[in-house]
Amino acid sequence: MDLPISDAPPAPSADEAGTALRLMLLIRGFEEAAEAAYMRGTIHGTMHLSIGQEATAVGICLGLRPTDLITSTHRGHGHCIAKGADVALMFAELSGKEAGYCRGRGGSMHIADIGSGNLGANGIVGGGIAIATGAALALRQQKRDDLVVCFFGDGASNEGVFHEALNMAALWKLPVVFVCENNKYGMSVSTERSMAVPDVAGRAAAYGMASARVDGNDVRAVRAAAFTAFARARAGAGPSLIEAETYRIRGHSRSDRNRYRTREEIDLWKSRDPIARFERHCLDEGLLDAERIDALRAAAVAEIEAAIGFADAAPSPDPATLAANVYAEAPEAA
Amino acid sequence: MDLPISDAPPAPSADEAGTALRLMLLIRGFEEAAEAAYMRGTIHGTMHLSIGQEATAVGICLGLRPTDLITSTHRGHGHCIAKGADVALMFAELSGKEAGYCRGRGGSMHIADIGSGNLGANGIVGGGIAIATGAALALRQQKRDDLVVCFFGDGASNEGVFHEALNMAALWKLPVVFVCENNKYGMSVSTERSMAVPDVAGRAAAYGMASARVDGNDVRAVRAAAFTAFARARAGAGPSLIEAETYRIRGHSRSDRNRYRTREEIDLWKSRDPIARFERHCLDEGLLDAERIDALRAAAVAEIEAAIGFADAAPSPDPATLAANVYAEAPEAA
Amino acid sequence: MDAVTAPVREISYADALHEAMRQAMAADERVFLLGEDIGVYGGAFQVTRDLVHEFGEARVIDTPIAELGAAGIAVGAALAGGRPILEFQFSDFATLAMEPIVNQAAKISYMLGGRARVPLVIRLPSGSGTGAAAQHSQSLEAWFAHVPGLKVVQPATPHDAKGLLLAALDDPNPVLIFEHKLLYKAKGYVPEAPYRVPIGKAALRRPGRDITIVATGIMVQRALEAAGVLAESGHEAEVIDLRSLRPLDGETLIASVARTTRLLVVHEAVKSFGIGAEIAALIAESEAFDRLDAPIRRLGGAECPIPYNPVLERAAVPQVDDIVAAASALIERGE
Amino acid sequence: MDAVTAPVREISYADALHEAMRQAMAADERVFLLGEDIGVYGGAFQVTRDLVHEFGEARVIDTPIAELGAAGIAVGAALAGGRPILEFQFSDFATLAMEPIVNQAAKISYMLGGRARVPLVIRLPSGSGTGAAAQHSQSLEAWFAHVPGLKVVQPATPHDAKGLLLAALDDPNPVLIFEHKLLYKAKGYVPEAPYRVPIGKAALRRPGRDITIVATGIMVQRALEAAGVLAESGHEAEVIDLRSLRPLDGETLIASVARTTRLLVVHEAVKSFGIGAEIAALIAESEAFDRLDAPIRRLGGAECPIPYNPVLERAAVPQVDDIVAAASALIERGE
Ligand SMILES: Cc1ncc(C[n+]2csc(CCOP(=O)(O)OP(=O)(O)O)c2C)c(N)n1
Ligand SMILES: Cc1ncc(C[n+]2csc(CCOP(=O)(O)OP(=O)(O)O)c2C)c(N)n1
Ligand SMILES: [Mg+2]
Ligand SMILES: [Mg+2]
Repeated sequence: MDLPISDAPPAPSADEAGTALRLMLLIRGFEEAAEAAYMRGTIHGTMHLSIGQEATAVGICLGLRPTDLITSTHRGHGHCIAKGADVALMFAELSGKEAGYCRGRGGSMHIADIGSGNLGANGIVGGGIAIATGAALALRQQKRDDLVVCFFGDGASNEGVFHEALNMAALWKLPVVFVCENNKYGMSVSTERSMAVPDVAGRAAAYGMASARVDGNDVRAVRAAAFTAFARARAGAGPSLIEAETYRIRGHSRSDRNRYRTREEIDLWKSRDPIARFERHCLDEGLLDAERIDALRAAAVAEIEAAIGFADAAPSPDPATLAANVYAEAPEAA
Repeated sequence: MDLPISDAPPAPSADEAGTALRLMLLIRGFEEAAEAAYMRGTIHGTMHLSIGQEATAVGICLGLRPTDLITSTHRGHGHCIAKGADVALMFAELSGKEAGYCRGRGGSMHIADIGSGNLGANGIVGGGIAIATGAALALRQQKRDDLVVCFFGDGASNEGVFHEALNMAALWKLPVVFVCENNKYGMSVSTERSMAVPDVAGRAAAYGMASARVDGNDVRAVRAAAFTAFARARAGAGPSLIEAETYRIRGHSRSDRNRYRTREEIDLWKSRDPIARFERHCLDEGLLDAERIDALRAAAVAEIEAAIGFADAAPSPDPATLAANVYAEAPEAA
Repeated sequence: MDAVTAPVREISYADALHEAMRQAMAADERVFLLGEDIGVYGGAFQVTRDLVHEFGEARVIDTPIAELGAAGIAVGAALAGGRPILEFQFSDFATLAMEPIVNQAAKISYMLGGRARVPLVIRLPSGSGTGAAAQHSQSLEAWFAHVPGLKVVQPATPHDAKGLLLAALDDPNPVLIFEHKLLYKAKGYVPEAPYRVPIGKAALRRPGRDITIVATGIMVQRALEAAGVLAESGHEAEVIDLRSLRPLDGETLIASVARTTRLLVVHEAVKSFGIGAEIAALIAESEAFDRLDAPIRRLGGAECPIPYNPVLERAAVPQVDDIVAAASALIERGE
Repeated sequence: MDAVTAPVREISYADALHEAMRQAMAADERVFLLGEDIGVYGGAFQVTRDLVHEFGEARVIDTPIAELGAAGIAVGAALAGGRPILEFQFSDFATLAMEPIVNQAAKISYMLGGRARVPLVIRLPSGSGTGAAAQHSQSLEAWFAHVPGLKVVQPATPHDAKGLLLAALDDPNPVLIFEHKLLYKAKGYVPEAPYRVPIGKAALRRPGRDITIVATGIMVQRALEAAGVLAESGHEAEVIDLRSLRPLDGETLIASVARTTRLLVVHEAVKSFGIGAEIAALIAESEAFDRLDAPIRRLGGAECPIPYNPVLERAAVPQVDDIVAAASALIERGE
């Protein structure tokens, strides 16, 4: 069943357009700063950057309420920012500091901001799919009209949990929207080599679930699909699957040598940059003028610089607290 | 993609019809005898009977070679007999005797006959789906034109392994035919309550796999679908999914109270008995006459009685061999 | 001890679990059940029977056969404020759901710096003795006891089954309850009013001076029977029901062994790398070590899968006479 | 010992595994590789690099991200005559595939009365130290060592990595190889010609009279460094590399402890219910018990998930100075 995009939302206002651009710029700035910090050595471990995919995270989260929830992935910085996290606390987390969202215990792969409704990134591919479904079940039991957005990748759609969770979500008509960021690769394996069918959206039919395939580099197209899916979810009409076609410009992780794809392909997608594209649209439509856009860029740069400064200055966790929070204390006790 | 049943097989000869009826009668006789033995107390544990589903096991296995392989399920007596096992060694296994197919270690849920190509029943729902796929991969590596049939139930199609294995089987065009025995229930849960879509065959589309839905109580219809699917598999055209609609007349296992279905429903399906139906067809078409059918019935009864006698007389395993075969010995050593 | 001395309302282990769930669901609407065939069917072991009629399908949810997804859904529901009780039809099927239990439920509180919690209860019917063979008879509790972030209990009596299940529901962390299938019909004293049995405390089932027998699950009953037999030959065995594997009540164990100077650990799970190893190691590392008058001894399942044949099946796990023999040998050796 | 005394061709642990697979694939066309990103990418740790170019995509198979299905496929292929080597990208992901490994691969030979076998090799990069946090740093080998029907090895040197992998391929049973990520770059002597290291035999890495230190994986190197430090203060520690967890070489361990009269076990996995518990229990049950001059001591991972912050991460697992301190305490206590 195709997701009817007929009842699409009104075109974004200047304010909304500004918000969208601000968030995309902030994500881009965060990813580039994180990459630089990794090179500098102030961030260790590994990280998965979403440069080139900003429009999907932002286009989806534009229509969410603070009380809506999301589950994110190993490539989750963009989701976290789009849902409303503070980049300073995020940078502190990637720097392993006590002031970070996870007190330096989680890092990039487990970054979460419960306050803004982000239940967390996940180190397990597909790890968030059933969690999102369960959260949606709890929301309905609580008779809230909030919903859950579940981000996952094309590669994750080959995991068994995708099948099990989508079947239950559809069977029970849960308020969850599954958002597949199809960036053509699961690490080094292209969708052609990992899936027996050309697209993920088509798999929704196996669960009688509404689905749509959209240009993930067009923030407006993503926003429109989300609008419809969210309305259905809040109305109790059940889950939807949105597949956003996009591309990961950087390597899979810090250790990727790009042996599995061509320069040409990467350059082609660079030419489809979602930020430049939306800026062009805003200028053409007179939604935002050049000064406003420059101001937004400058603000993003400043916010990221402040975040780096905060993270660098923040103290590391006290080793004596190594085993803190392994167990939560009983609410009574707390 | 629908499995083209156009290139169906020639109608069964009198010989093949005789074989089909003989096997269905043998399965029915085996199940009834096992049930009686359980009541008598000579068989313990639990068992899952396939009474009413004989046409699927037989219709599929009619077209298999001895060198083809099958993976079976917890409801596997019929598959085992249809693939060519000796009912005496099967009864000995259910009786926990050393002479049984598994030396009394496996019982009903793990009955296997490697010699006739049955890789085994499985205590895990869906447990055989990936195993069958892997066996098909090995057969292709060995450049054999044999294939693997994977039996599983409607309930099993909700397990993640169904999704993962069918995707890989289709992606790699493996010689495996997935046969879903849809008997309307996974234990107490109807397909309406466990699946968000009306049929399992439709799920094949999520893997670009050919599929067909057939009347599982009509041995000829099952045989025809299998004929096409087998030809495709042997030709390297890849896997197929056959969904056979049938019904389990008995309870799920020995401890079922049938709280979840009605007497009427059971009676309706009793009226569609696959054996009576095929006998009628054979008589109408003059394939088999009444005497031949009576002779086949008598032979089945005699074979089962001999099997029970053999099993009762067979010795139990020596407790000193409790830990034998936990590890296989190196071929060199063997 | 209460199971011995208190006034009597005797109900079965299955009924005690049923009563605990019924009382918890009546008291807290966040509590709901998730599992296979737990609705009209009542659960493979009838532990949830009729609850769907009392609380409806929205709170007694039959899942499709999809253990991985169901466990992940339980984790997500707990994370978002629900109080799920997930039933695996057989503990063996948890092998399909280790990912959400071990990578997610156990670690979320820690990975998120204490900013989230997963109050999840998981019930796992386990053990052999039913003729269900190798894939329906395992005792895998040691796997979970090895995972920080999880709590693991193994009630041996109807009283503890109810009290530990209610305590698990109060706990803000994931708690796994291993229920031995052969115990479901066992009867014992169970107060009607809700009560909690603290997670992390072992129970002294029988005091004695000659040897400490630490047992879990179904083996507690067998150890008590063995203690009775030993008493006939004048040997006083102290029987401790471990009850909780994680956290482990080291204090009680060490104090007992320091007194009796001998230790025999008995569990049904495969002996090697089983929970008995941790208990033996704990004592061998403790101040009780110097008091030991005999080597420590473990009795556990044979080093093989559970066989179908009933004679072999019985031979695959410790029985009363095995316990008597092992205890006697230790006592005599020490004398 | 060979790693110390033999002539030198030094290659890395990763190269040793690579060479073993390359030689096995050249010698036996039934051998093939299955895993995620093991083809053109060369594997997350580059252990399978270039093998796809030499042997083709039919024998170096990149699977979709589907651990459960891939493991089940490996079991089926082995059952039907193939010789799969399955690589989990991180051992943590085996939590998604416990079902086929534990219920199927481990039990098929037994359940079928010895009439089928599952010659399957599984490679599991494991352990912490890479800043990958709680879901990419676990050491879960104890789970598998608890399962009859499986064999479990943990090579600590490039030499054993190659020899145990080739021995695993000869074995008609499922063999799991736990490879510590921090060892991949470690170099050591590795003969070029194929050879086998017997599964089930521990290795004496350094003889000593004052204490036996039993270590596994990455901890073997740290134990040897600790022994060096201890030697400076005149304490001679004997270091045993366990190498194989199932089967376990009890003989070697018992003989050593009977001689040194002290035992320290060191592993990275969480201490409680870890493999150190089995080793401690084994000794506490053995004839060596009476020879012990001090309580047994275990060093293992802290009782928490592996944290992201590098200082905390380091503090979460035993380091050289922890080993020195623990060993010294035991030796002095015994004196
Ligand atoms: C269960 C599991 N398997 C494998 C991995 C290793 N891994 C991390 S990300 C990744 C690729 C995921 O692909 P996709 O879902 O498309 O997300 P993308 O990285 O493209 O954003 C893999 C294989 C993992 N973290 N978890
Ligand atoms: C992984 C797993 N989950 C649950 C069970 C318990 N169980 C055994 S058979 C069965 C129903 C299976 O339904 P279906 O696949 O339709 O096969 P049928 O019994 O109808 O032949 C269930 C739930 C099991 N054996 N394995
Ligand atoms: Mg991708
Ligand atoms: Mg069914």
